[in-house]
Amino acid sequence: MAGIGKLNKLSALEIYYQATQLMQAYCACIDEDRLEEWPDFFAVDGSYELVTRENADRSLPAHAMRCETPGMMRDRVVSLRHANVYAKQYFNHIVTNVLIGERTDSTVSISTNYMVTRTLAVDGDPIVFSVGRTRDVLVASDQGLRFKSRRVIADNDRIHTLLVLPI
Amino acid sequence: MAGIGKLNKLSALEIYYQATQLMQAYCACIDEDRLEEWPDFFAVDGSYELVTRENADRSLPAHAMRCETPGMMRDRVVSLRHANVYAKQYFNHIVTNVLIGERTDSTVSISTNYMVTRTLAVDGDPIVFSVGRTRDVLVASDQGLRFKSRRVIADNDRIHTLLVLPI
Amino acid sequence: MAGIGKLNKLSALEIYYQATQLMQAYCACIDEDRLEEWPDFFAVDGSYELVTRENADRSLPAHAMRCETPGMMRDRVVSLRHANVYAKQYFNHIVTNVLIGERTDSTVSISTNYMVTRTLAVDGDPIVFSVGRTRDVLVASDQGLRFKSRRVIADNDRIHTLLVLPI
Amino acid sequence: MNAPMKPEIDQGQINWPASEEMQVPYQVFTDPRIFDQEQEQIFRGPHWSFVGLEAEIPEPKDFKSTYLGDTPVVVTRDREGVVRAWVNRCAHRGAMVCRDRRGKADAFTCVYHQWSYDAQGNLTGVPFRRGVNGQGGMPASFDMKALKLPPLRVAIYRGLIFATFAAEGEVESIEDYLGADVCGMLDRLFSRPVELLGDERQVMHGNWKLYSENTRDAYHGSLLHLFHATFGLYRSTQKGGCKMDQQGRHSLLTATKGEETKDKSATKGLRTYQEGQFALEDPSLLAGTPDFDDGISLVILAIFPNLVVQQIANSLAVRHIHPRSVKEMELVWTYFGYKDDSPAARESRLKQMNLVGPGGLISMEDGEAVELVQQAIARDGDATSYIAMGGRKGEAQDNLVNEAPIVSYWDYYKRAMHISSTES
Amino acid sequence: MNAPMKPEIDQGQINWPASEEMQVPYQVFTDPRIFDQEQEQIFRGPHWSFVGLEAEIPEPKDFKSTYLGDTPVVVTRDREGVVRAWVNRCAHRGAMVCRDRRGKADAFTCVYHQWSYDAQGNLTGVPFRRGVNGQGGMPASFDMKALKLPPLRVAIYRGLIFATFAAEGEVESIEDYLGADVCGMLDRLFSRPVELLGDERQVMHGNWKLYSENTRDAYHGSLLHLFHATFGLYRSTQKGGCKMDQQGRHSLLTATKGEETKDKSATKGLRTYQEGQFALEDPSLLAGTPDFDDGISLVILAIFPNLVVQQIANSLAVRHIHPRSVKEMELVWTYFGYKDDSPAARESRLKQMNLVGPGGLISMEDGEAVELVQQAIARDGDATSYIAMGGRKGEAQDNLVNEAPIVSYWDYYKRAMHISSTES
Amino acid sequence: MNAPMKPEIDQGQINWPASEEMQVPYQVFTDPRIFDQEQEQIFRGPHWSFVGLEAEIPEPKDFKSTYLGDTPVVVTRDREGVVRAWVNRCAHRGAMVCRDRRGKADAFTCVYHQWSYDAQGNLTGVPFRRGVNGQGGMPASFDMKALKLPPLRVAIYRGLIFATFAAEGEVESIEDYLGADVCGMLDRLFSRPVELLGDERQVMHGNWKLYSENTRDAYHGSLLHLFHATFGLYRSTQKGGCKMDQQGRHSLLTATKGEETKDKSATKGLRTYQEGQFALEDPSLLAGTPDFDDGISLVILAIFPNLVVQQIANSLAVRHIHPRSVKEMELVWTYFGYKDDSPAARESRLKQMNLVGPGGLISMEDGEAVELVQQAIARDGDATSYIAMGGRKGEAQDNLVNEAPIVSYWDYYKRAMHISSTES
Ligand code: FES
Ligand code: FES
Ligand code: FES
Ligand SMILES: [Fe+3]
Ligand SMILES: [Fe+3]
Ligand SMILES: [Fe+3]
Repeated sequence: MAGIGKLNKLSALEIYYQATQLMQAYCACIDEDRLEEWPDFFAVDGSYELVTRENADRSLPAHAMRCETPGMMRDRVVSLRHANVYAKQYFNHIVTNVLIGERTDSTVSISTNYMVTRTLAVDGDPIVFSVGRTRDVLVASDQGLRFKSRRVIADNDRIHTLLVLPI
Repeated sequence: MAGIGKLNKLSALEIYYQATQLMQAYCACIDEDRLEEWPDFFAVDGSYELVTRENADRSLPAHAMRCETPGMMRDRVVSLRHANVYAKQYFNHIVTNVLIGERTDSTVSISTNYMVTRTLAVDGDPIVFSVGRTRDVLVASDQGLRFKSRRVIADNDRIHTLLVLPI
Repeated sequence: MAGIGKLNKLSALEIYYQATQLMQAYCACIDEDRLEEWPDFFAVDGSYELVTRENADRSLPAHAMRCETPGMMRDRVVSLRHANVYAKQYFNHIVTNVLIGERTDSTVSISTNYMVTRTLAVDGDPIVFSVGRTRDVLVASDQGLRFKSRRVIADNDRIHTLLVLPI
Repeated sequence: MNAPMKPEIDQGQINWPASEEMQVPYQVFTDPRIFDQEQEQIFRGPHWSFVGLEAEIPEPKDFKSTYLGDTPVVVTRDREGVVRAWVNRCAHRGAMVCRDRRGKADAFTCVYHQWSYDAQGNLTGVPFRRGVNGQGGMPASFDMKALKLPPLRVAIYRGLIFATFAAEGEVESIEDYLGADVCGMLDRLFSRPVELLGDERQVMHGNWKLYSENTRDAYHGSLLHLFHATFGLYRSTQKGGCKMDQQGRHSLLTATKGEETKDKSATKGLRTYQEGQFALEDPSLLAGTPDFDDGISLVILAIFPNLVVQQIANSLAVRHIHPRSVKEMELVWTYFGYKDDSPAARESRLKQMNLVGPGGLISMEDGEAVELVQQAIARDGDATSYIAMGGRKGEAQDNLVNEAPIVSYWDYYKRAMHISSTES
Repeated sequence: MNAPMKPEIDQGQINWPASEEMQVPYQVFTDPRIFDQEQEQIFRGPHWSFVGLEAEIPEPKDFKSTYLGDTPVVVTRDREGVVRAWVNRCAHRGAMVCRDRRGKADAFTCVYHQWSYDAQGNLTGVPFRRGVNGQGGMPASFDMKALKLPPLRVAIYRGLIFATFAAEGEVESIEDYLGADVCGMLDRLFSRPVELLGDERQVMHGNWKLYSENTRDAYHGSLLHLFHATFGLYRSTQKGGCKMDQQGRHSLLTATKGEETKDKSATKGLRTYQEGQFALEDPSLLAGTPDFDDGISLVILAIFPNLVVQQIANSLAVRHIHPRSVKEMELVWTYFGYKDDSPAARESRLKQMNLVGPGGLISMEDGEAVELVQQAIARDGDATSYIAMGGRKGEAQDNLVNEAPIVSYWDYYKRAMHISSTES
Repeated sequence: MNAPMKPEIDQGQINWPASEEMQVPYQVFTDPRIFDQEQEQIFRGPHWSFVGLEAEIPEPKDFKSTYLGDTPVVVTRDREGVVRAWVNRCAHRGAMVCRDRRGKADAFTCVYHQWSYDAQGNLTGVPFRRGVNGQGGMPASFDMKALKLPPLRVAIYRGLIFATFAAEGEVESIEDYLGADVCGMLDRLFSRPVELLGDERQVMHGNWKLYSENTRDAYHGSLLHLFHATFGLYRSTQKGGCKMDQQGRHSLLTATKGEETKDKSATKGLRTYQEGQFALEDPSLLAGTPDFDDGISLVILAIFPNLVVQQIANSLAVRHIHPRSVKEMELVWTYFGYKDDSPAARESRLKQMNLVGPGGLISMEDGEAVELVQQAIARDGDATSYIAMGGRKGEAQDNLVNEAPIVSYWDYYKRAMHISSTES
């Protein structure tokens, strides 16, 4: 997706399409285990956070994952690749209900619903691992839309076994 | 979404986008527990019905929920808020496969597939609560598209524990 | 959907819309048990294959279902209707993350994520039957877009009980 | 009985206090061995279990598959129109023979080896019984008549179909089993030909007897279910009462629109009895013409072991209890109207489906209540409930603030299960 | 053996009729204690269980993880190329050591504390065994040799790998265990080097022995599976037969394209034997050149306790039974061809994968059949099946309308489990 | 105790070797009857179980619901500010009374029949206790005081709330229960008022005692968790040690930044001790100012039976173990800081949440390790682990390469469960 200039020059429809494609490329990168590309979906000052509704509803800051910079994201990927021990597993992201929110010259807010299944590569049936909503702010860049901030709010406050991959 | 005038003036693409946004705002209102807004997604003469495939396939009229007017919807919301006893829970709507059907000057028929997970706020893992298809008729209004009628047909004929929220 | 001529005449957005509608009509035909129409979503030289990630990752050719021609698809439907014994069941396709890939004059590659639930008509709760990604090549035809090839790659290598319907 | 599958509970293992009040040890809701015994002594014992309505299989060759306790059974109407029932398990190698929930057939063929049976469950065909070319086939000892789908005895009262594993003489006639009061109410509710409106299915993650308690419990009605109170529709200190059969196993709760109590002291401070803060925006929900002129607006008729018949305003239904395990049950609601309903009457029944069932504005709480108990008692099989409202002895009551039918239910349960109280 | 974990079933608890026909009490499919005993007396007893094909671990250092019964085991090929097998449970604190389904390694390091083992399961490394700076570490009594991954004995026949918990002498050689007929068929099927085509995995919600019956059951073939009949492709009154080993535990079913019976009386009225109403639109599905010139087009070879080898037209596979609980099993299909297959031959095998496996047009019904039985018998452990087609005694038959291999299977099962019939 | 619900394990049924090393029979992780006994003899026995932090219910009328063992309990702060605890099961018919995870209330009303209780669990209201118009109501024998929510005794140490089923005198005071070393560490960690940062919940599909071992296991730290090593951040041959209380049931592991061992022989070949191959791109993750000036950078304090208190760099949390079944537990992480944290300090704690918890870069492996054991031992209740690192006897150690706290844990467990070793 080439540079797209001022967002407010684009029709709602065009933004919807580009936001959808961004979201879908983002999910594909995780589901196809191309984690090294994950940080590239964020702006240079982009941030990522995964929290539970239990904490969010109480305005408590505890999180399951928080990367304040793409660097922290890359550090996590290195750790997952070289340090951490976990069963080989696949995420499958079902992301839908992309709802276009506020727009500025350079950003657009969107929300989505998601469901992520986790399937263990050995002896695994797919489990509904996490469900909830995301609140993202997208920004235009020369590569097209990128995440300025992504916040995932899970309905389920429980994590089974461990949390390996981002959502 | 502002008034959109005659639907047949809109491109299929434009209708698809607006129908999708309506559907997604509708789901967000339920999933974010803004139930009081739920009836507002319907036209003044709008109606809602939730049935199972078991009954629908036999052309039997029994339903799990049927609101023939927005007033009945508001009554249900008041009851849920003030009368009924149920465990705190979250729905998460995954709605996709929005398929554009027949169009008239003022209405468009759409169908979708849905999956709703229910997560209990206390000690809850997400369960696949209901899956199936919807058949909706949308109508243009000054606020944009609204449901003239919404019919949810669940594949699963079983409801676990109880049915609190609309789909 | 009428004939759409050269694909490269269409905007990305238009292709996205048409690809989405094709996918959604395809799913509806299976979920509504109109199997006889299933082969018609393929080009005359279209093919279908369902494999597991376990085999695909090893580049092994074993598959769960492979129809090299629409004729083989029709033979399978006849067999399901007249020969095979299985519990009455419903699939529900959640297909999303439609990502537009390479385009040529006459074809477009797309990938999607899917989740299929299976609900037995008797005593059945919905189960997450299969999740994964699809890699499809679509081709323009007089009836609009059709599948030139469809490859479904399931994350889960296990099939519960038996596999009746295509994905 | 097969020892390892269904171990006997010996008396010493159930600790049931012989107290003035009824104190039920929670073990009866959590112990799988007790569940197994209930299948033998209750569902396969000297009782009539509900298996469906004649209206579900109105014509010859109609059938439905269902459960008696947790045993899969099929109810059929044979060519002569006689209702039959049998266990849904092939006599050959045990496959489920009938695989549809309902349909039309006068022969049932097992898919595995195509043994076929008639509507009575008699074996009528065995492929290759005589082999091929004189090879294979059944031995001389093979006797078609000796093999069949295990038959159940059937009894019908007012269009309700009951079945039993018990032999003639082991259980009384259906009329005697139900008793005069129950029969009287069924006569009232089923005096006109019924028409099916459809089914709802609700899974409750709790023991089936918690629901038996719930449907014999006049006490909870106005306290758990706040819909009417919230909308200022009525006070359930209204007239009403409950009756039991002589054995105390069935329960008939009725309420009548009418005079309210003046006994404000009894309701002081109860949320239920505040003025309704809200009014229905669409009152058509409750606008129905009474079906009966006796003023009875509520009937909850619980028939042991697995049936509840309801009349809630204009909403009519039978609820079939399917105990799936010691901690899970499925409740099948079959709604009906009368064939001669006016369009308006039919419309009222459908509107009022919003009041009952798993999503019913009046009744959705019952599933919640059952599960709240199951969750809280998990670890405490030796603790007990305390059931005394309305006094210990389970006698008919002219009020709706008692637990008498529950007390008599448990007294009967102990007899049926051969459980005696432990001296304390 | 650990009493509480695996209670002995005492004779009085299984009621197995000593009838003329074979009548199997359904309890053997539903009682968890019987499942536990099977693990001890069958899967850990004097039997050889299939654990994989040599072709899955062709080179030194290749390994695969799998199950023997429900015990996780690993099969490795050591540096010298010798196949080894051991239980996948660390000698330290019990963690699963090998966490991949397959791979290449000649050392296996447990992730928990990095104890490492060689391909034979010998303990080769223990971090901090001698502590740090003279502190901590293992006591003097520590003996590396005494701790290992519990080894299994391995035997290979024609590239099929079998393993056993039984000591030398407790079980016969693999050749004697299989017997001449089974060995003969394996010689036939594995005469050429095999190439893996991939796996399919199928979960059946039924007891593993229901599948053992199914694969020894010539009787059901033409009655349950209607693909051929529907497309008018053949009648399974074709020539065929079944053989068992001397112990009666294995079963070899074969069918030959050829003459059909003229015995119309035997097939009268059976749907299977109507004229095929349909024709394949794409017959390439079945267009394959026979792999063998002996005319045998169907082989179902069931090897006790956990293997089925199949030749269905050109489709070749081994099916590995993994019993997961008393009411669930996983079946792993491993498809193969021959290394020297022509492109056309390979293509036929892949096309014909549409006929078999969990989605196979011919065979998908078997999973359904297994579950139909499990569902129907749940409450009836003391009821029994009736197995007599082809006569009581389990002798080889020259036809496909008998249950002889099933009868001999159960006779052997009773011996292996030390169950005797109860006099009736 | 209710025999059938919680069968006694008789000695003969547990085979615990009386060996020089600690060999734990895997049965203790897989036998449901042992789980039931643990509920009686450990969680309802003479022990103090953690139920929450005072900071979770800082004000009068605050409450939280949680579990003690697998019994649902509620912890409240009454109007006078006194902390109370009771079993969450209504005295009437057993419904769960408190249905929220936390909130503010000084009266608790059961939804089923609106019986109401005060914050101490005393029964304060029973609707229709005296009936209506003189009908119904409770019998004369009814005694409000006799019925209550079963109360627990509560003890508080440094803001940590403990509760017990044991009566006064059956269990020592909380100070004596914890012992001097544990109290000392709690004094250190809870010297400043705490502020909640939030919770994380992790389900581990393994027995709760596997996690008890894990948190008493200094040995695995540097071998299973490779984050630091990978990024070259430290070697865990750093100084450290472990202490136990006199009974050996609690464990206090600490590590200090500082001198490394020169004992290269001890770490030769261990992946952990290779040079770190990577560097953090964003080192702010670990840039925090120490909270304490004693140089202790790691504290894992495991308090029997259900609490772990952690200090990992600047990350502070209590971990509450909720055993859900013999093979599943839930771990609730409650993170906290100090009320007087500087913004920078608070930011460090939040950043470092990335290191711990179910997705923690340092610690995510623990959940995996617990499950790897549960999976591998399923069939082998009579096999045992081998725990000897650092010698058999469970004495305090000045190093981090020993299993001494695990040995003493099991010694205490056997005493608490009245299990004696079998002579071998
Ligand atoms: S099991 Fe029914 S015919 Fe064989
Ligand atoms: S459990 Fe394997 S090394 Fe400790
Ligand atoms: S169960 Fe609590 S008030 Fe009746
Ligand atoms: Fe009720
Ligand atoms: Fe078969
Ligand atoms: Fe750890």
